[in-house]
Amino acid sequence: MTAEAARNLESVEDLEKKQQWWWVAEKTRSRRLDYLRKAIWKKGAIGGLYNPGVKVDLEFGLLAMESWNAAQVLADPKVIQFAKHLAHYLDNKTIFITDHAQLVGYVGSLPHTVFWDPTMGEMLNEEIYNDSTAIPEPVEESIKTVAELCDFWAGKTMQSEILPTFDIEDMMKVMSGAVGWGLPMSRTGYSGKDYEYLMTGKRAFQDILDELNQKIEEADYRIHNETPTPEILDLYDKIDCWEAMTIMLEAGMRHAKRYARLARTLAEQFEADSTRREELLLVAETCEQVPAKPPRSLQESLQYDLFIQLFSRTEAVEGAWPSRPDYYHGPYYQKDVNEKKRLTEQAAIDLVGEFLIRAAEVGQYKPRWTKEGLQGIDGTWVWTLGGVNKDGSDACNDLTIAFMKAARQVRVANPTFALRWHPEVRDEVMREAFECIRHGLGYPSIRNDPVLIENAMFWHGHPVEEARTWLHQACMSPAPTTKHGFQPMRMASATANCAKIIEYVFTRGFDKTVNMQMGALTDDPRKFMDFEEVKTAWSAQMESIFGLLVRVVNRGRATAPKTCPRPYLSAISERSVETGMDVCDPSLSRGNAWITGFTWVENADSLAAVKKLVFDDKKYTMDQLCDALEADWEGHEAMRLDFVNNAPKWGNDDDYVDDIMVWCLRDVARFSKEMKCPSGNNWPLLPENVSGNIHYANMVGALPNGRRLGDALYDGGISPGPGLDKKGPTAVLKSCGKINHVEDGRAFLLNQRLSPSQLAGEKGFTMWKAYLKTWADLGLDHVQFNMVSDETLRAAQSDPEKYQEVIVRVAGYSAHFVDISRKTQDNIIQRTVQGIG
Amino acid sequence: MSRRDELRKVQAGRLSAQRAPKATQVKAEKICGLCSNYSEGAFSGEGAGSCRILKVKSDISADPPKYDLESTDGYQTMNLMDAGKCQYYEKMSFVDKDGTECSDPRYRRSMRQMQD
Amino acid sequence: MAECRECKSFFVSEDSPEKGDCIQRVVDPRQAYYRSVPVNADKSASQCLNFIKK
Amino acid sequence: MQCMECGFEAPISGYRYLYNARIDASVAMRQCPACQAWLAVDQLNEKPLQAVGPGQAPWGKSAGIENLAEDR
Repeated sequence: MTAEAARNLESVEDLEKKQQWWWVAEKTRSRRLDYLRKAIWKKGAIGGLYNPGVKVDLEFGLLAMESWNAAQVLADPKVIQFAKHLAHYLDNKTIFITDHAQLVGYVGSLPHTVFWDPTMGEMLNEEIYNDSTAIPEPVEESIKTVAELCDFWAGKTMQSEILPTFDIEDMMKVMSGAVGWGLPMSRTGYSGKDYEYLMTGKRAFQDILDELNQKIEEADYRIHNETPTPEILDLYDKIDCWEAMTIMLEAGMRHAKRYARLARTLAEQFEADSTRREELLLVAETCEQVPAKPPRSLQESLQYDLFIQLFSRTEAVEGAWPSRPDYYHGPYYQKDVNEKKRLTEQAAIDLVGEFLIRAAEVGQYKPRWTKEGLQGIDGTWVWTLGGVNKDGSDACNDLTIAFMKAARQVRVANPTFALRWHPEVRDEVMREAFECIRHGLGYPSIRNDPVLIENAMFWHGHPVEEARTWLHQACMSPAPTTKHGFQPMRMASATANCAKIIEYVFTRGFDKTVNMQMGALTDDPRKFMDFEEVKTAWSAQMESIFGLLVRVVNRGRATAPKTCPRPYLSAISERSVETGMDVCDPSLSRGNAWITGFTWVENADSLAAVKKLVFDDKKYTMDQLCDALEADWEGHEAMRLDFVNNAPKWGNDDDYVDDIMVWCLRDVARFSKEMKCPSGNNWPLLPENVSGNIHYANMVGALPNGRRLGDALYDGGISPGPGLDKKGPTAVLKSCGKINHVEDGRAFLLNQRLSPSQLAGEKGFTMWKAYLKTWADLGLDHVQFNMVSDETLRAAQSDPEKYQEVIVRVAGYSAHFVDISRKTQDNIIQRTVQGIG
Repeated sequence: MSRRDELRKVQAGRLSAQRAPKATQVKAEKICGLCSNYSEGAFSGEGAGSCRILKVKSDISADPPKYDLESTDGYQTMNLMDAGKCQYYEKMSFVDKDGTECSDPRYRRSMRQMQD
Repeated sequence: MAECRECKSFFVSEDSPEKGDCIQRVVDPRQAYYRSVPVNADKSASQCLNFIKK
Repeated sequence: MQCMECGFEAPISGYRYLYNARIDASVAMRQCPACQAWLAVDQLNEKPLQAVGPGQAPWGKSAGIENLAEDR
């Protein structure tokens, strides 16, 4: 008997007892959902390579080359030319409708492809040429096409456009990849959306288009009828910008009509099954309505959202999906399910499940460093659930619950959820969240709404009503969804490999991985006489790294409207429609930048070890320590163990090291207020990791906390080092509680592993709630849980075929365990399993 | 050479690295990617990297090659750079072509052209 | 020489008789779907492996 | 140090360092350059402990008792 046949004989109850939730889901979801779930081509990479069968999409490049050549005879302004390229793509790309699908749209041409925009940058293009697995069949022919595209776009890409605008020293340091990620341009990163403008049912694309045309007419009238003065000079650029926006909206509406036409043709000419025919006609009707006109039903609302996201991903490579789906789609669920009873609850959950699937299948080709840093997923689609309304009342609704039920049915690793917890959240909602976690999804993460609203007001001056609209801009950072509050582009370059701060204290700023002088040339550590000198060098390196990243992103933000405009994103943003300025123009934004702090906690543990063993106990000299670190601890194993085991470690409620952690954060917070973004706002730190701790493992040298080059860095945020938090869960929370989660930084990620068997049943829920109460009382802003046993994870390592569906929480995201590298898997298994209660 | 000039050279090295290997398609017997002194770049995918021994003012494609061992920043080169004339070339005993693990610049050579 | 307009998979556009969609059924290892590509009616179909005369 | 899989002999530094089994123990994963096997190595005594295959984890359990770290 095959394993599948044997499983089919097992009852749902038996599978539940064995906590094999993935088989429970398969057995209990509808046939439609089951088909769609299994139809997904996973677009996350394992380490640096895509899954077998996933291929790079050449269609955009070829169509863009076609429209570029055609455009050369016209003298269009750059922004209009760009909009026309995108429109040409949307008009001519291949579209498809999967069997059983009720929601449609994909960023690439076919389900197994990852979208590639060769106009983005030469580095990415060369990487694709070098890729050993993702070149489509027939490979020889495709390689020639890739080479042709690389050659064609060389010198014409965004990268070529922006590089000369940066300071050469700063740009070379950033491009080394040792301390920050990627290039600071407004077409790679995370795009927030002005959902308050777009998703409240008041308007859709046609309404905006009408307004834009009126704006163009008025401006045109002014230019030709007013007395010429410098006042009208900026109208020329504005007209271009508005016109580009109209091109994008019209293209978006035409694109949806293509789906409507396909669905109708299939219904009328291909489909024999009457139920499916009805479904296809509804798809056609839906795509005739949205995005042109505001949605009228849950299906239309979800489809509208999907189109909005996909168009944005055609314009830019987006590594996140800021969304608050229960809040904005909730009224349609209420109308369809509760009031008009057009949909049963199960049908609505199926639709929501399909919405998750449509998001899960999105894939855009990412460079190797992103694939490694976001293993197993295409980007961090962390969707925000719950929270409060603008007036402070509970915003949870029936769709909040439906999303969590749907998540347990489809079990995708991306998108994931984060729940905005506040004291008024109903038990019913918390129970659903707990069930998701207990079923091993690793989500929702729990966010402390009151703390984060206060934090948003403290750091960025958001008015309280605006702050209350917040959603996750990426994994962790809250950003509002309002006209001036939303962030159009968070450039990932301000993502710091923070372990380099303490490393550079010992190398005087020289980076041995990329062989460059990266940090500040601080004093010779061998001559340090006291701990204060170590701290002084640490501050200097911190300022040097953060200063570098902030400088380039500030410059990128300031030049973005000219170098890489976003006509589509502008078209769906009130501030741009109103002003005719690109959405990324810093003058339109309140500004809510942050520095993501990868590999942060190593700093506190390393500093504490130096203080304790060198300056307090005087067991070793700085010379000895420098020698050991230079040798990567090779030949100094006993000393290394001393630095691990006989120095206090973060996460054990030990003031010795916790005070150092707080000092580090407050030193950064001081600098965060000195640095300003182009909108004039602060640059707070947000420690978290995704899987950057693995990506950077071979780039960060030996550290005084006892790690060697190659060892995984800690799993991130303010999570203690794996296995080093030995005093239990409350001690972890107490350490974290010493940080002021409002004023010491933007947000602080905390990973915790809990035991699935300990937390089984009603008792488990009660214990978990008690744990969360302590967490909330201590004022922490975030916590997320892995609840999959070591036994399951090891079994999945040895028999991956059997455990394809096991999901784990990596850092700010979840991934299928089989889709992450062995080293990342081991790093998760190494984490301490906390017993609570 | 001023620091800015040095960096311009580094940048030129990196950007030209994106053109040369594909254009030639002929892999030399001794290439930087097979040398134990080579470290793949942190971004790695585009095939660029740097040398642990040679510094920025070096040029191993010149005839005779120029060796700078004194400057601060390392010599920027690429996996497929012909290192036939470089006197510091030292053949690696172990090259890791597994692309599913995470980047280890000292060993990793996962690009398609290095797979054979 | 065969043109797309003569093919069973060609569905003429309501806006222009010179344009249309080529709609094909595809079954890949994970899912089955219909895909649609805009084509000109007079596009040569002589090299097309999927051409089926109406 | 001798590889228990293929008999290759070299000083410990001749084996490619991969990563630690856990930071607070003297056990690390290294790779034999001859046969590419992954070995768990006692760093202090420079001795291979076992070849590490899929699902095998030389570090045993995480902190705490019976895989659970209780409050103390």
